Amino acid sequence: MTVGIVVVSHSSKIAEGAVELATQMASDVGLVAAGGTDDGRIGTSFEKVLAAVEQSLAEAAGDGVVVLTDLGSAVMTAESVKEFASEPDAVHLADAPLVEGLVAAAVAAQGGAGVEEVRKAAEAAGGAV
Amino acid sequence: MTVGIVVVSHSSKIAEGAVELATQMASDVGLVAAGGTDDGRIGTSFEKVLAAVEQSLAEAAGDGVVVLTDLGSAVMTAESVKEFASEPDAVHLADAPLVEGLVAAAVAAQGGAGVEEVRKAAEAAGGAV
Amino acid sequence: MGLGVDWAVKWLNLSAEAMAEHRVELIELDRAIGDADHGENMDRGFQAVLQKLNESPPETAGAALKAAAMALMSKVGGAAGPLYGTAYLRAATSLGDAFELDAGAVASALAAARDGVVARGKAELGDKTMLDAWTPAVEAAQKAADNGDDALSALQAAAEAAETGAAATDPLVARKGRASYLGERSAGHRDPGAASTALLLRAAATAADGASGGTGG
Amino acid sequence: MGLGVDWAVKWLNLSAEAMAEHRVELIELDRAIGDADHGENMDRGFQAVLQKLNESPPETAGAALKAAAMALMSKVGGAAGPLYGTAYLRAATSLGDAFELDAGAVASALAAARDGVVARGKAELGDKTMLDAWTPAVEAAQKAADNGDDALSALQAAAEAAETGAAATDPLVARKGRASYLGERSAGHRDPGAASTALLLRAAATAADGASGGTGG
Ligand SMILES: Nc1ncnc2c1ncn2[C@@H]1O[C@H](COP(=O)(O)OP(=O)(O)O)[C@@H](O)[C@H]1O
Ligand SMILES: Nc1ncnc2c1ncn2[C@@H]1O[C@H](COP(=O)(O)OP(=O)(O)O)[C@@H](O)[C@H]1O
Ligand SMILES: [Mg+2]
Ligand SMILES: [Mg+2]
Ligand SMILES: [Mg+2]
Ligand SMILES: [Mg+2]
Repeated sequence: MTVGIVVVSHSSKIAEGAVELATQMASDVGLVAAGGTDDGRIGTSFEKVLAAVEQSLAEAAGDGVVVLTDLGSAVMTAESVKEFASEPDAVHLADAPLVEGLVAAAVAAQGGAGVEEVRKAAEAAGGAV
Repeated sequence: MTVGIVVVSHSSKIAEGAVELATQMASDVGLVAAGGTDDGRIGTSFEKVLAAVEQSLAEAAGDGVVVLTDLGSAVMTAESVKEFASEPDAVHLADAPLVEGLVAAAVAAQGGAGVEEVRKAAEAAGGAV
Repeated sequence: MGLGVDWAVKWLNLSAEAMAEHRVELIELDRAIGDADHGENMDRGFQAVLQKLNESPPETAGAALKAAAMALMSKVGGAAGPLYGTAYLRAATSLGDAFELDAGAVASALAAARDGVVARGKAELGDKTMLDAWTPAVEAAQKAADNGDDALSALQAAAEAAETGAAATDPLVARKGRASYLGERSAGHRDPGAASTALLLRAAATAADGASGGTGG
Repeated sequence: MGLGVDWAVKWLNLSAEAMAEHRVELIELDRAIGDADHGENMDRGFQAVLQKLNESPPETAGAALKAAAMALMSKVGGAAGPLYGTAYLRAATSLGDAFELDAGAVASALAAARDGVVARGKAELGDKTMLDAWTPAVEAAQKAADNGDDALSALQAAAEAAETGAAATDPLVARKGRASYLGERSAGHRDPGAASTALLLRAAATAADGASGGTGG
């Protein structure tokens, strides 16, 4: 089992591309993209994010989920979803740059790190390595 | 005229999505996506990035270009391109998170900021606002 | 005579009308200091509210606001989604199962909504956000309730205060939300979220004007 | 008898063969501590080198390396692209228009390549990168040249040193490149770029073994 990671972006392309990029370095980690609105616009979707978080919680089977976000409204959506999630305490929001943080978090999760460690790996990601 | 911005990502989806996202807040700024390899794999392409930088230099008409990158190999590709560009001194690499930095940079450019100011706006972008 | 579910449903219907009518105006406000989608976001959100209310008609004002909260949370797609979603949810919780709302209940519900906006967005007064419309509205409603005015008066006072509060965002520099990216350049523009809050609270007052009161138990 | 353009072209052809042959091996090394594409990247890059050499056959070793540099820069798609691109470009500049290269010229070209890797990647010795293969190779070639050995011997010494240097990356913790994301977990694996550098320098030595020398002026 590994920690699950959910990628919340205003853009479905960004979320999907980031998951593809991180998967290269962390092929065993469950990475779920939740980008754009329900109707394909730029924005965030509470329902998409909730579904992604629930999928990730189920896959992580108790190991917890780290959520990465891009802009402020994605953070607010993710925080709302956390409150509605089946296991709110297992959902950890990372205050990290989306793409760079995701790669760092995914590599940490691939290495078997716990949920707090994965979140910290994301938050420590700064400029490009 | 405004400063031009080039988005270098390992993923064409990330680069395109980031440009779409930033365009919403900076519709008059020339934002050029340069993501993925020539043959559509995950990676960076010297030729794509060089073409994007030259297009951006031409559109910026002397105002300069800021280049945002995701991971380290994108930085190296961008630095190589800078050396080969027609106006190397007009090409400014930002050490910034790709998505978050792009939005900040694009908004600064939309407001008429100069190239150094745009780069600094990108580099100052941290967590989601 | 207090306000009931009919008022709440009428409020939400008038809100949807207001969002459709002011869609372009809110988009233009958001274009100046944001991403030009607030009118679109709010219009879509309230269309979803209407659909939800039609699908399962609520029995109480609280139930109506809860249904609205969930629809807004899901369908707005921007910061306003979680913000109004949380606000309406908190207001619904504040109203509970009450069938008739007096001025005090209305003022408490508005205060709960405002607290929801703060909890979700962590903005402070003067940050040039919707909070700058909610806060004076809550104060005005509370004052009316304290004066012994009726629910209609409380909502009218709230609407007027929200309109004044929204207008007062014009000179402010944004410190939260997308507009904060613009720094000083955000001054000289009205905050779109404050403008939509004023419209929504005006709709609440209009719905109360001549409202038939509670449905009884 | 020194080395000339025939050697350089043969080197690049043998390099392409080696990258094709060791493609999966380099991918597996990169899978352990990177993104599993180094073999693919290098194979594609050297296929592009061959195509470029076929399209316009070079007249000097320097021209051959310059063409290779541009192809690698363009087609590798990973960190190795700008790194080897810059390395080969600097080596080409070091060789200049020379038609015959002695051990000293070879050692200088390798040093220039190594400096290119440093300029582009800012790694230090021991960071578990290709630099850990280039640096001992440069030192060995320089020593051979200082001893008065011929170019073949210098390249053989360089190849052997690069192989030893690549193997010596196994226990290191990566401090540059993608593998640095893994921290301590990067130890116990060979750096893919150091491995490819060793293969490329072995190809250089093999190409020199029995090489026909310069084309004359
Ligand atoms: N942190 C916050 N706290 C309170 N209100 C906020 C905050 N962030 C944004 N807002 C409000 O949201 C409005 C923008 O809503 P909208 O355009 O739907 O969202 P987005 O910025 O995601 O496109 C702003 O005008 C502001 O009133
Ligand atoms: N900053 C650097 N300096 C020197 N060599 C580096 C640096 N970054 C990466 N490398 C080398 O590049 C190799 C990886 O190449 P490759 O897989 O093609 O690139 P990527 O990491 O972009 O997928 C590493 O094994 C390492 O030898
Ligand atoms: Mg908006
Ligand atoms: Mg928006
Ligand atoms: Mg690789
Ligand atoms: Mg790669």
